[in-house]
Amino acid sequence: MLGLTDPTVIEFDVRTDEMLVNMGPQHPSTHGVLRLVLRTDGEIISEVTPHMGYLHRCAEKVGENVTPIQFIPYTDRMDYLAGMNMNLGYSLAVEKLCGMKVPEKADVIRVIICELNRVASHLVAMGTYGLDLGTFSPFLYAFREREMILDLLEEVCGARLTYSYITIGGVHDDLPAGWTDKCRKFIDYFRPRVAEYHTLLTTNHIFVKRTAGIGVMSKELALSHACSGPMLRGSLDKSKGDHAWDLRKIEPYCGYENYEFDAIIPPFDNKPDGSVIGDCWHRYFVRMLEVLESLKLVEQGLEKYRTAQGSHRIEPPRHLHPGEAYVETECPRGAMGFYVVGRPGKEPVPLRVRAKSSCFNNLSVTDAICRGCLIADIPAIVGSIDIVMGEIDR
Amino acid sequence: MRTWLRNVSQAVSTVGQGMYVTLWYFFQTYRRKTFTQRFEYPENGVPVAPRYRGFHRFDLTTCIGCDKCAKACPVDCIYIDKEKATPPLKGFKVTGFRIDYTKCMFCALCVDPCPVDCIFMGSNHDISCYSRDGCIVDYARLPLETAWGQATLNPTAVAASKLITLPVWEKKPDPPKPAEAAPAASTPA
Amino acid sequence: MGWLEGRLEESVVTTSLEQAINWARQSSMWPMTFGLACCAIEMMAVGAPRYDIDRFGAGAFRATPRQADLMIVAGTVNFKMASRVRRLYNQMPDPKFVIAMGACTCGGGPYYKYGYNVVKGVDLVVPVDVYVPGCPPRPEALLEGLMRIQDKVRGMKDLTKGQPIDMPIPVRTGFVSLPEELRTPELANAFAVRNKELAKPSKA
Amino acid sequence: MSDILDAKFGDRIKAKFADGVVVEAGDLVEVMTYLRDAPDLKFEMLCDISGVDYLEIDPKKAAKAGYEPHLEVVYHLQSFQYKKRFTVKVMLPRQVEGGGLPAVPTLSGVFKIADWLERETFDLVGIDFTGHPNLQRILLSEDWEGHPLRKDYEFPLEYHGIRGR
Repeated sequence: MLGLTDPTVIEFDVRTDEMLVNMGPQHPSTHGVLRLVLRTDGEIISEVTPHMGYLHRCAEKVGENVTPIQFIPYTDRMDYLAGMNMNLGYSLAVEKLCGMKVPEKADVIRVIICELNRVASHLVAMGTYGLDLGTFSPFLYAFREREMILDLLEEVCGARLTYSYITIGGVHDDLPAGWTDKCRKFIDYFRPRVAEYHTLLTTNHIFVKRTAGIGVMSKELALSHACSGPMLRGSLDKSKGDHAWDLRKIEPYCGYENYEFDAIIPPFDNKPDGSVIGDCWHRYFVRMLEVLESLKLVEQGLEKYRTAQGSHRIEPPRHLHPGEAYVETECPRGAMGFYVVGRPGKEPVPLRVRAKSSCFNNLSVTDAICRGCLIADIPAIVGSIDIVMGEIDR
Repeated sequence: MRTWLRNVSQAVSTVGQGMYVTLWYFFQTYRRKTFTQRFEYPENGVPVAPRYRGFHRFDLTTCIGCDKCAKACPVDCIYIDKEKATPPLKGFKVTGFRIDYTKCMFCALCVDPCPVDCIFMGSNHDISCYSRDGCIVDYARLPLETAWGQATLNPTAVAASKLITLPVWEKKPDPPKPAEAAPAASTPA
Repeated sequence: MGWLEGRLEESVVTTSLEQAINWARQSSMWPMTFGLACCAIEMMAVGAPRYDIDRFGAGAFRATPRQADLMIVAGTVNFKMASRVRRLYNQMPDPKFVIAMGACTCGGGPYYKYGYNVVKGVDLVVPVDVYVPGCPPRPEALLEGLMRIQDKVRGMKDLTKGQPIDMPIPVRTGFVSLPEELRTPELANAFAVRNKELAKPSKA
Repeated sequence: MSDILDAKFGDRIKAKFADGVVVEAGDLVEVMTYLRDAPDLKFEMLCDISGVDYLEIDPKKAAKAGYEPHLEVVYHLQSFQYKKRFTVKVMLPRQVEGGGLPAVPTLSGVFKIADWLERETFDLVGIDFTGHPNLQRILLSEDWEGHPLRKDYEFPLEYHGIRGR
């Protein structure tokens, strides 16, 4: 009746009525204020309609009215789990528009900070994903380590969540004295903890049962929906000749071409039974492996910081240049793009700021991959997309 | 049947694995005697970083009322009331310096452009209050040591400052200096 | 409090009973899981190991408003969400408390000027008991806001209605003395009456 | 890449700039389908659709603004295989005679993501995508008036009884 392919689902042949179930906007497992309208037939989903806009905060309108430096604090309220990466995206867009070249030291600091922030963001993704699927302790462990990263970031920029540290022309301040040692100490502490997370969550039988083979997304579907980040990477297959799709690799910015790291794409050797490429488990596992790659990047960045030349910041120009610039950066959730249009006259205020959200594209695939699954799988699928509503609605 | 048994044994073993991690931490912390919280907020102070961007500190005695911080603010949450100083003095007399914390987003953009370094981000972080009015702090009417951060900015001081009608500090004319013709009155130290 | 409410004059029995009830109430505030935006992450951090809101008896985050006493509005409320916030508030059982956490809920926050879609303060939608400014507030600031709520609960007079509210001396840090509108019993009474009127569901 | 397009479409390409072309609204679907399917282009990902409102509201600056008031729809494309980017622009008038919004043919049959991105552009900038299966507001509520990212948009004073300013 629905064209299901999963033989375990059609065991009952009781004819049921269609029903509309409203999930959200206040629902503990929708990661914010996402509202999903599910058209269900018994337990089986036949259509999912995401409704967003419950956190639409008019960031683009704000961007048209304030100068780029003043807009930086707004960008880290977009993706509030990875504020540094948002700052970086907007700064790079404005720098591209103005044709600025940032000193080497600023680039190195940017890489260190962004990768640390990526680790923190993935930890939240991991913890809350466990929370959605009914296990509480990974959340506690993930937040314990996340607090340490936040301590490091607070020491650098003075805020726990909304950093506004990376500005146009570099970073706001140099790293404080003794910070690099603390950071190294943290990495040494953190490495063994990742194995613990795998013990707690990744190899957990219940977790695997709820994620493996659920919400399978093919590569063609992902490309047509312009998915990016771990969402797309979880659907690629190295053995079929797909190249690693990571913007840090294919369009390096901030000197990422000088670092040694891998873009994570399947297949994995230790994948559990029943898991296929493109399912929730792969998306989750890509994230967990990216944490380790980020740690590698931070370590190399700390080495480079020791010898980096130049100052941490150069003065930005007074006016924006006319023209336009579109820059995409690899954020924890995917490719976040900023499109800045300068005014033709000598104006400090841009004509148009457009934030292309990665989660927005990733979320649009929900309807396609949720069809035919059970209601209980919806939190698993939505959690594996790892959405942040602030970025979707802006 | 065999799959069922395997599922059961797998579930038990993975739960055991998970419990092993928690148990290990239990014994670790038990040995180190770190059951008690290290960061007990109300009893102990909060260990904020030196660069922490909390509620502002403001020095009325050095402020010249140049409006630069208000212009740099992305959300226009700084309101400065000022009037021309009486003739022997130059510049402005700041009679009110209100920051509306229902709008402020602690971005520290107001700190950079200040020419006399009279505004800083402080280390205070809690002024929860019972009314919206308590979020609007007039630094010109706060006690000097509170505004400058020597005493904590607290709701009581904010509430008390609402009753005061005059700024707490006023610029005194410089004592006459016989040798110098033009006393530098615009920026007293 | 059912039939007992307002029947008795103030006497030793009812006031002690009242104190006991208030003590029980203040040490088991159950907040609602209601994360809207950035502040929700700090709210999660409050529940996480380091800050541990369980020390104050408020660690049981309920997913449904019908089991919650405390609504922590953590994050920007916009016009699309406002009716939902109102509905969730109406579904909570009395006595209910609201913490406006963060600048956006206190009064529009950074989106005050150009935010065409942002409610300029959640107190336009639901009555707010405690405002916690900050963008986002540190977890400690939220804990302090919770303590303010507990102070307020300690002064509640449910059984002996009509008696002036005596605001208790705060047991924790923060206030050195009471804010202006609660300083005298008359003022505090007027404040409480006004709040109760605000709490009634409006026609809209 | 612009040259490949030039060879195919000739003078139907209105203008060229670095990594991008300007086309007429009528040719858009054809150009985009070609960009997606041509074996040496393969722009399979439509990253973004953004509408830009070129209008100077300040009458003093309007004379020196350097552009005529118009709307632009900008399509950012990316090729998975060749790791390239490409931009396609469509120019539109701000006002259409007889009321209504300026219209562009929809791309939702070409790229699946276009469905949502076009809804968002319709919502915020006010561009009608003809042939779109479900052209509704996506971010703002359904009874919202006006399109906020137009430069001459006026902020609402109140919305359903809640003070707006």
